[in-house]
Amino acid sequence: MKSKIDYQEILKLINLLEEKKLTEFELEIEGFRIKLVREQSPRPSLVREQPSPSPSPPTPPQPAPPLSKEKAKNNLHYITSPMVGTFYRAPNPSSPPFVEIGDKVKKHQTLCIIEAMKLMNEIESDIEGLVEEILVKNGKPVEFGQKLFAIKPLSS
Amino acid sequence: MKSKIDYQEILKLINLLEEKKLTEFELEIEGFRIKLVREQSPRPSLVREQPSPSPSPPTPPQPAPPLSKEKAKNNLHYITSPMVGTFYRAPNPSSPPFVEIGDKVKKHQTLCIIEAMKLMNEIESDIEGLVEEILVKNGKPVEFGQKLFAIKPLSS
Amino acid sequence: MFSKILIANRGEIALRIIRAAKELGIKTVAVYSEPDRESLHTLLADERVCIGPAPASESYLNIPNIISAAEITKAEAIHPGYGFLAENPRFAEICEAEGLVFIGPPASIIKLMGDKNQARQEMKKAKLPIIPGSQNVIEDFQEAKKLAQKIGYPIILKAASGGGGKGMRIVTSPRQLEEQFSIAQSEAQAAFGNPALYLEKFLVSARHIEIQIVADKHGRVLALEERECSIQRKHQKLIEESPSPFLQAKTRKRMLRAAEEAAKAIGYQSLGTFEFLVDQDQKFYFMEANTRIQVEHPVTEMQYNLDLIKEQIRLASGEKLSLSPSQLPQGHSLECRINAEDPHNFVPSPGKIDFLVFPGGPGVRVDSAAYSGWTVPPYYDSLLAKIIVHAPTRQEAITKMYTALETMTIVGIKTNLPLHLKILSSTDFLSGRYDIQFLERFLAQGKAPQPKKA
Amino acid sequence: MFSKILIANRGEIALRIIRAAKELGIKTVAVYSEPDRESLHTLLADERVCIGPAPASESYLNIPNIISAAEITKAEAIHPGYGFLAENPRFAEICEAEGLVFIGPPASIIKLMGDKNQARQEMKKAKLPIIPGSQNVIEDFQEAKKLAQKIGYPIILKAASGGGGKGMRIVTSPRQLEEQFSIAQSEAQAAFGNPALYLEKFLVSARHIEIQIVADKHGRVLALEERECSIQRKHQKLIEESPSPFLQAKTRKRMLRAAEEAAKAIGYQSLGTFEFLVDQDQKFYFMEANTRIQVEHPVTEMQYNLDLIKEQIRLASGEKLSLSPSQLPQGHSLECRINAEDPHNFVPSPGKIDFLVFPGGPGVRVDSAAYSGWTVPPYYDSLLAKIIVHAPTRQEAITKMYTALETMTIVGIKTNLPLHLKILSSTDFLSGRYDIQFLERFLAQGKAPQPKKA
Repeated sequence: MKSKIDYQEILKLINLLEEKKLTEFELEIEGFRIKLVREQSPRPSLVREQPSPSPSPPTPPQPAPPLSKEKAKNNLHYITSPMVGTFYRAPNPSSPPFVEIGDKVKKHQTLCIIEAMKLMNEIESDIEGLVEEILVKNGKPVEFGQKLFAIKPLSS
Repeated sequence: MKSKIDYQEILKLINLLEEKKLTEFELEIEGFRIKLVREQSPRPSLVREQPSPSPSPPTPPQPAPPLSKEKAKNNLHYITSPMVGTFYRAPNPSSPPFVEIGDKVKKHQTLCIIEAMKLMNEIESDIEGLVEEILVKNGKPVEFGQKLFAIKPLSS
Repeated sequence: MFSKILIANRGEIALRIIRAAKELGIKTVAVYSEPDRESLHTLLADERVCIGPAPASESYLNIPNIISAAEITKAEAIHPGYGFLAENPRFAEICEAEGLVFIGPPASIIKLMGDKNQARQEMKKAKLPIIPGSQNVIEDFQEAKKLAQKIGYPIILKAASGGGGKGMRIVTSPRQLEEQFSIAQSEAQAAFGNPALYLEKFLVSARHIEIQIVADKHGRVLALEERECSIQRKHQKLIEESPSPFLQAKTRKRMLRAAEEAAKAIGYQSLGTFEFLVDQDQKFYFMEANTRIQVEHPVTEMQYNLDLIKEQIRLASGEKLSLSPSQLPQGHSLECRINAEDPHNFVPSPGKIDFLVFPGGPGVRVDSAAYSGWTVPPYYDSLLAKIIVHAPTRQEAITKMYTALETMTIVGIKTNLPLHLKILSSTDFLSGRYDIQFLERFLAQGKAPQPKKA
Repeated sequence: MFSKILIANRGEIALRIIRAAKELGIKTVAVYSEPDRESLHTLLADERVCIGPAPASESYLNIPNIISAAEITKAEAIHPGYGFLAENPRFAEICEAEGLVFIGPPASIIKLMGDKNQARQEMKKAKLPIIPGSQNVIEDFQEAKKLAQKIGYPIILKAASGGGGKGMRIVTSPRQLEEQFSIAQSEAQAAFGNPALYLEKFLVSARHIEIQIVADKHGRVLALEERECSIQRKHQKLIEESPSPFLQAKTRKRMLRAAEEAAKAIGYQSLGTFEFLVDQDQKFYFMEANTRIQVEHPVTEMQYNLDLIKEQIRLASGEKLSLSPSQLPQGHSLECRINAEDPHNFVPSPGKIDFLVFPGGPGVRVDSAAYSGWTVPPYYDSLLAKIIVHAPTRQEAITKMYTALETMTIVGIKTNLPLHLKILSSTDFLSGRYDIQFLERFLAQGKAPQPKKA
């Protein structure tokens, strides 16, 4: 490391610090001194790691919604449900779906319908892009904030 | 280790730290100083920080005993109480104390008496050294493990 | 009986309902807002549905999402708890319209009792005494004098447009009335731009005492012995107990009968609470009826050794009243509401609970959805836990509560535990001599815990 | 009454005693070993004294340090809890000699009941039935046959030097006895180098049922209704309930009277428990008497709505029995012992509790010194919490317990919660058909929770 510590080495050090859960690092060599202090991340709640030891474990009606802060992978944009209801991909059983995987969608284009209290609510895309994934099956219930579609944005 | 410590050597150090469950590491050689602190997994209990909100806070009969893992400052050696009882510095009220601050004591020399169940137990020094501090007042109760004397060891 | 119900609430009451339903063999659906994802009611229900973001208006008050949540989970009934939608007649109506059983009284009764003035007039017809006073505004001194003569002194003059204690004058004699009436008018004019006054009997040392009503759909009604709720600040109850240390046996008997008869008269169904003010002469006056489970229901449960929530669910499913009038209350019960708030200025104190130890042992009940490591969200009310104790005598119950709260530890947020300990050890509380103004006076006298000097 | 007592114990029972003392207005001194510095009993007592390092022999069993701790804190009495020094007559004697009140029976009674054989003979004199059998070893077949005839078949032959179930043979007829006697002798010779045998009546489907005795220093003795403790493994009780689903009213009455009379006969003082085996014909036999508070005392407290620990302290201070024979038990109570142990192999599981949520709500009592963030030390017993429920009927009590344990969460260490849930939902338990062998059979049938496959 001599006295010529460079950016790459510091980066490596920082990564190491995090990986090894170190909170502090100090180095001092003949006039050269480095000190790193890592903030302790709040301990994640343990509730989800092991739910109640029930013999009949809780069965949510649909997969638990992803944490809202979850980072969208590969810069995908998610369309989430603005309400609780039942997800329909087509306006009626005999019609074709509004969209399929691979389709290009425009802003404000209808993607699906969510039925709530006997009302059919059209859910529109708020972005232009390609339908990368459809995350709920036709006819399945959805909760507030649940991801419905993954859209790959097109640079406008 | 000179000034040519490199990333590989630090990595080895950190791995060692983890393996040996050390939480802190400090090294200083001829102008070179390195300090590593590893995250402590068990969060210290918070109970002591804020005891029950009782209007009459708990009053221990004597100051809370020091944590046994506390590092002896300045290499002092502590004589702790091997029993619960009452601490006396002299064999009887009319006699002079066994030792005073500054006295040189030998190994096996009696330092005090602890009265327990009407028996007088002579407490001896287990080291040769100078009496640096007397930590309990005459006639006061002591609990198991409580520090009684700080002795500065004499190199034999 | 239902096979699945949805609980349209959060916090301790949602958890309380989940447990009661589980004991009845009923599956439970929790609804939750985004910040309540790790709340105990969310985690411990059989199913859970996110119904919206943090603001209650978009989640716990979001009727379409709650109804949809019941529909997609095939719940048969909705328990509204207290607060939120519990006394919203439109919600009860929508439930009925959507084929869901609303676990509470019919919408018509909620609506009737929701209009506090109308409710009082209706209850007057059902022979419940209400506080005597002018039904309309009084603009003329002679009229005031005549009315005051009729209802007896002391009386209180209230600005018709007033509120929050402003523009109120207590008058103890006709001569005083002559002086005060015009002053009160001018004051009302100055403060609210309207000189109109109401005149009402002033209750000296009034107590807030309430009667629990339990009624089935088959016309059977039962009134359970009182809860004394006079320890309150700005209408927020803090400590409740049963029996009241103040109420005489004959007053109790009359109140129970009156409440029972009034409930019958309007065809009450489900649980409800009739709130009264009782003056120093043991005269009682109807204030209002709450058409839901109360926060302080455990006090009654401890006295009668029964489960009101289970009973409420059974009644909603059409079952007959399982309680018998021969069941008698025993001993003495107290409830302390532990709030996440600064005990000095009552400012809410949300945040992460770093450390939590609840009390336990015989006669101690804990109703709470809090846990060590949980973050109290800032969006909802500050009730953190209800500690309820039961003992053979009032003295023993108070000592038990004091010990329980003394050994209860919450670190990370501020709570009103110190205030409770002060009240529980005050002479007035210990002797049972307190009225609805007690706590305000107590706080004003600086008896509230003082912030520690640095 | 005492003004300060020392609690010579740890864990939930120490905390239970601290709370009871606080409610009586008595100051408390905790003693603790070094690893118990952050245990709740240490933190919540008024004073605390460290009495030694981790091993119980050097701390909680260290009589000189405990006595000295009482002396330096000026405590007037010592409550020993259960286990540790609770049934050590020498400790009781030393307390007496040092002018400290031992909260328990006199040393002489502890000594008498401590020798289990002597106790049985003494209790036989006091007209308690004991299991019929040979008082001494039997070496001759004819003698065995005569005795077996007298006490009736089935009988059991036990190797005099045996133990742990080895060398035991159940015999149901005289002809079988002729065959088995010499085989049993040879077996005993081979296994233990001694052919001597004991002969005893064999109890079919025996139940472990115990009677709580409460006695003052003025000759008054009261027996409280039974605790059924047959759910046990290797003599470790796991679930207790009251009343027993098996005991007939007339048997109960006879047991209560017999225990009360026997306790009077030996001049019993303080609390004590008479343990019996009851066979399928409702015949009961005295096994032993425990001269201390039992782990499962809450079951009786819930039934009678009383506080046995407070009563025990009052009795030790010389007060008269406060309970009346007219006080009757109500409803049904259950206790589940939650241990920090692997539910598959019963290996203790000490360590840090990362997350803990106790059950709550009506009819649920938690006796525990555990908290979220606490490290269960490996040096002492594995009892983590006692969950006790009370409900009007046995069925409701079981459902309540199931719900309570289902919604209880412990993360970080293994517990026997899954085993409890299995037992509580088993047909035999639900129908009340179980004996002292039930749990072993249940576990052998693979009904115990299986480890999850990876």
